[in-house]
Amino acid sequence: MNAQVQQTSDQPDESGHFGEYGGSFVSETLMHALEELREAWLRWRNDDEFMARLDRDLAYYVGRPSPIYYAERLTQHCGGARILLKREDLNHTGAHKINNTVGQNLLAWHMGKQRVIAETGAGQHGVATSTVAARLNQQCVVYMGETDIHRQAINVFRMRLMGAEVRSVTSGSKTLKDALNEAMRDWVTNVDDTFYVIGTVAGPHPYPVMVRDFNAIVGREARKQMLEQYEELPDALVACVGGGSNAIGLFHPFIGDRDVAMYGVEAAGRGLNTEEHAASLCAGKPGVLHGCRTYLLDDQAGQITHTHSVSAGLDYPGVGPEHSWLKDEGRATYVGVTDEETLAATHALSRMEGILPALESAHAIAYGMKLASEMRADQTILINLSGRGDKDVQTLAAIEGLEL
Amino acid sequence: MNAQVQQTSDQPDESGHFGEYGGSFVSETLMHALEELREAWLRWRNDDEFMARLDRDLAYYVGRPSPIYYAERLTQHCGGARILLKREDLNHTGAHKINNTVGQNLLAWHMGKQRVIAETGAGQHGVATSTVAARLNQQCVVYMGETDIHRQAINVFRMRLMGAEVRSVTSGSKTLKDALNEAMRDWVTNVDDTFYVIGTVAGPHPYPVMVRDFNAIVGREARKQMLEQYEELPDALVACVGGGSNAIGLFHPFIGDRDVAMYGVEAAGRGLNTEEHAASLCAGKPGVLHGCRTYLLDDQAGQITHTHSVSAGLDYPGVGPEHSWLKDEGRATYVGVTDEETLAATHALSRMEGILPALESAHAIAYGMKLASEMRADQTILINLSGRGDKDVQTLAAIEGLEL
Amino acid sequence: MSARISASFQEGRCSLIPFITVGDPHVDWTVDIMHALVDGGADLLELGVPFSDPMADGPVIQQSSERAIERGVTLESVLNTVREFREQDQQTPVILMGYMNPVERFGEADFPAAAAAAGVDGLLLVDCPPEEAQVLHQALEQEGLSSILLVAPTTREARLDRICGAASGFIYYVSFKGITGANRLDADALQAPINAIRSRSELPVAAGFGINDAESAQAVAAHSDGVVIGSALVKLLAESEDREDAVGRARDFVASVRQALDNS
Amino acid sequence: MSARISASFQEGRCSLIPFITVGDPHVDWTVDIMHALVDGGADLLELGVPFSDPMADGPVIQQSSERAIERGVTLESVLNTVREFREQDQQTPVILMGYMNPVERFGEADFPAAAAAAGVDGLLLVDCPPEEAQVLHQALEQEGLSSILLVAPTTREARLDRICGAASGFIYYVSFKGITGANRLDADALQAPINAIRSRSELPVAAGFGINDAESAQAVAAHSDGVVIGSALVKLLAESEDREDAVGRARDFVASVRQALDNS
Ligand SMILES: Cc1ncc(COP(=O)(O)O)c(C=O)c1O
Ligand SMILES: Cc1ncc(COP(=O)(O)O)c(C=O)c1O
Repeated sequence: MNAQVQQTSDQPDESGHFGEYGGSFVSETLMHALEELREAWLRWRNDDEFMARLDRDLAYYVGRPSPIYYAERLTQHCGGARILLKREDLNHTGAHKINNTVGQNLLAWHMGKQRVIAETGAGQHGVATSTVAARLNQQCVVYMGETDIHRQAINVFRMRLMGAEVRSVTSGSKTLKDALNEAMRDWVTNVDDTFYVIGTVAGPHPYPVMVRDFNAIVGREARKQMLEQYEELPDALVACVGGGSNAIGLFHPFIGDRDVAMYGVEAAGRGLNTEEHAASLCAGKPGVLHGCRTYLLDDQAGQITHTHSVSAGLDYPGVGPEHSWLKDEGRATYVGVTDEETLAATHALSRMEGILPALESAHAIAYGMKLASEMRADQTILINLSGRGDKDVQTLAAIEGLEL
Repeated sequence: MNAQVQQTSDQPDESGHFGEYGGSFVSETLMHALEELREAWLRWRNDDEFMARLDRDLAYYVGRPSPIYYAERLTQHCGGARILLKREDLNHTGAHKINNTVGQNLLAWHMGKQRVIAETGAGQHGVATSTVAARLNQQCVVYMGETDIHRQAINVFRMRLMGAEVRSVTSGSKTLKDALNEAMRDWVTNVDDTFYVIGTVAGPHPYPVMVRDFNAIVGREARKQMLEQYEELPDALVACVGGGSNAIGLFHPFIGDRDVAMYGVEAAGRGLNTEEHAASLCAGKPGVLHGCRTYLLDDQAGQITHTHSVSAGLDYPGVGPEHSWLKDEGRATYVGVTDEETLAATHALSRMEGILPALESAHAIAYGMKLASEMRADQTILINLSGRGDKDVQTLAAIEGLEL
Repeated sequence: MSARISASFQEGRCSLIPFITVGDPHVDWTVDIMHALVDGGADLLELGVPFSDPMADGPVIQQSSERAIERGVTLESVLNTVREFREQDQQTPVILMGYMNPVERFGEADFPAAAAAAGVDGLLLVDCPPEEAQVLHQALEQEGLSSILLVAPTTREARLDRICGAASGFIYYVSFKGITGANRLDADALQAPINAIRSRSELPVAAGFGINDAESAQAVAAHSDGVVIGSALVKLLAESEDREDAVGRARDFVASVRQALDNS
Repeated sequence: MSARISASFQEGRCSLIPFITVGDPHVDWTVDIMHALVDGGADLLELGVPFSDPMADGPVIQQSSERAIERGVTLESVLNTVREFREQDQQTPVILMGYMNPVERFGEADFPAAAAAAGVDGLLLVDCPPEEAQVLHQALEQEGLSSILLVAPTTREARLDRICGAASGFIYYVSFKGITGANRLDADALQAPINAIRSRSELPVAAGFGINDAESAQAVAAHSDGVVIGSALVKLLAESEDREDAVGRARDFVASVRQALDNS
């Protein structure tokens, strides 16, 4: 494994624009902090010792490399292309999210910031941040919507076990986007000693680039593993898209491989034709949210709309700007998968492979199964299994009317 | 990684005796099945294709090798020997248990048995068995005490998601040992087409040997990693002991390394001087339970006593016979750690390293911390972090008076 | 080997071997029930030594064991029960059936002499195959006690030879793959395996597991030298209202089976 | 750049710039409140365009925005409000303060003309630094609208040059690191940064954030050309009982601050 960054596209420009997307849409108070962060990231990503330390943490703490697993029964069931899974579910804390926090928290540490803050929806990014913060002895405050705090009590408890302070956000929809707003407010207020650890490839420049770089370990590993284990690249990549970090992490190192198709799977919730989904790329318009220009879901007046997905980690009205660019460029294709299809895929993977996927990842599984069945047996699909589903067991049980 | 078995001791004898321990204490009906199993295991463990398949499953499905992690802050905190953790918590399904079920279920498959059964206490072995059974398309029945079914509702749900049938056991203490009895009854009844997947190194021959061999991947990897990463063997190994599979898995490949001290940590519950513990080696006597002669906890009349531990996975009145032998030989030392010490260690590891250990493993951490503080800074302790603590979050919360 | 046991098997008569758990339904009733069983026509008594983890038993005997343990029954009190029984009956053989650990805890070295002194004639340890019991068997032998061994439908030839070589008293054939009390009996399936035993051993062969009434006993008796009835009797006794009722049930049940056997 | 804005800053007099959210506490009251603010002595009005995700605002303005959105306030209705206000008042400059996305959705191309037509004089987009707004600024310029830009305590020299180069109307100095409504004001700390702005720009400098009464306004006025009062006023209005009460509160509050400023 090797955390070194290798460029496979000329995006973004110096100020973080992917075509017309991205940029830095924040209040003036934060502009300097962003500049400082850009400089720090430019410096440390080229620092051998920093990158070696990152590599070590990824190997011995996170447990990388994560394997590529051939889902044989699922493949047979679908009757088409061979289905491979990139096993990010095996990472410490159970998802790709930690690739990013290991990096950002370490950067914070090198920048001398003793305090880290984060926003979280389902709690995965909050757990990933507080986990690494515990290890680096950083003070950690996690903002979380009041509604999510109740829905995700277990993750709240886990964060507290790691010594983090979880702050309840009661504004707006009391969910992820409001937690993000609140984290920004904290950052504005404590900008001197505080590092804001954003959990996906959204936010102002340099976050979309930096978080992509940290997650690109997934795609770099996968590319190497494909060549070593299968002596070819996959014909298609599939990943779910909330903010888009696991997807871009997988996609990015393959962008130059024009024969590798890329599919980002958004949460279609109760259907793209309803108002209850979270599919910014499939059903949204370009706008500005949380520091960048990107596809988002809003009403005619430009107010951000409430989203819905059975999976908390996809329940976000925006998306990383690089995806907006990849969509417009036609390099990646974005599709929606409903709650119902997601649940079916969750059960299918559990029963056929003994792997309980995160509900987020189950979106990718659902689309991957569809796609595989339309492809030839000599073709290969690599699906990013971005996380494990242990965190969703209560949600699944509730859907079946059980209380655990 | 390499699942090949390498012998490092001449135990057991042909009929499974480790000194005076072990053997096959089962009803006549099962004697043939055990013989069949011994023969199958002898055959397949020497079959290159079988072992290659096992290696592949361990690598791509389980996610092996698991790394060795230097717990730097914990080391500093203890102020003595360097503390390293073998990260079995990163395995698929979150514990060492799957090393064994990947092996046994595969063996069942090669023996043509379509149906597997298992007993489970906390649910970890049940989850590990049903997980692999799903993948191999095996019918799977898991026996679980009625009390445990209520305490571990989440794991019950996980098993059902994998397609397993969980059967409630209402006899005796309605916990693990009774589930084991009930599984034996099922096996006696369905011995022709059923493979009994035992979850630890207990039971009649060949289980203690076979389960050890499957788990010895932990110690073989660790030995190699120590030499590669640290260019020396550790001075001491520490592992918790319920039935003893994770401990023997770590210890076994080091048995010939006489300079490596070995510590097995039992559940001292509310104290070894109370009746509420589960420390068969520290406080029990040799006897016969569940198919083998070994140290166990019983009353003066030979009735097996109810045990107690905050950790469900250690809450068992017997122990694998090889540990009984290692104890009498003086090759390994067995100690007890109380519930209270365990909880303190759980919090310590969470706060200092961002790793929430399984309560079972936290016993090993607690003793490892004590031991480290009494050793020199140029010495090294390797602790087996046998599993992650996600499964215990509800228990921990309940102890703090919270309901999640 | 116990003389009482060999005497109890008579040419041309199927031995009737009832099983009860010592101390169930009541500690004080067991000796009376034993006499009643003999009165009813039992040839040999099998006493269950309760164990906390009876792996080979079905729910009826499990629960019976649990009740007995709750009432304080131990291997020692089982021996006392036999001793008390022997005050009036020096003829009917009594064997103990149970699991290894209580014997281990009593002391494998001390047990044979104590059992012999109490008047026990044989020992059947469900979870102890002959391979694990060589020392114990010798000690039992020295005290004149029989080692009753099981043969199962799954027992293969090589083991059968070994078991037949090590057994004494009689050989207990487990009539199906399963646990006590299960309903899987196929009497005709007994012929071949029991013949296989007979071709290797002079010892009488009794069959057990799944025999629960006169009819099934009769069917089994066609192939075996003895029939063991356990769960059915234990269940009947568990439902009794008082000592008198229990004693009556024991006697009547055994008598009805005895009659069926004699008429066949 | 808006003539009304430059006219409103007068030598030797600190401009008083109250901020209210359009539509809060009631859609129908806003125009009356605007007139009342002018009556009380406001020199320039800052109208908050409600946005669902006001990252830079504290709870008072957040909640005010949420209420306004619930009542259906949009950027379009904000323009209507200004248009209505202009029916009686063609003199007092009005600027809009808000976030980027509603402008984006209105149409970055259409907005400047529509705003100008409605009588708006300037635009302050909290989440849009000059680097991201070059096109928009030009379009505003063309329509005679000012681009009000923020300078913060964290703004470093290079950016300060850039902001001073791009701003028009006046420059808004954010008086501390934090969000609107926070209580972190240290008026003396304003002197140095405001001087730094003045050394780079001819534009008047107004300070905002944390000014919540006559006293704090007075302290800030010692260093700046204008003071912006937001949360304190919004909160006061939110507590009003009816239109008349709201109008009275607006007028009286502004008058009291005006008086303090004039007396200093
Ligand atoms: C397992 C998993 N996958 C995917 C996501 C979505 O995030 P992203 O789109 O940034 O990968 C989340 C967010 O919580 C997650 O937990
Ligand atoms: C994580 C973990 N460690 C240890 C154990 C104890 O088992 P053993 O002693 O066989 O390793 C268990 C049992 O459930 C477990 O889940």
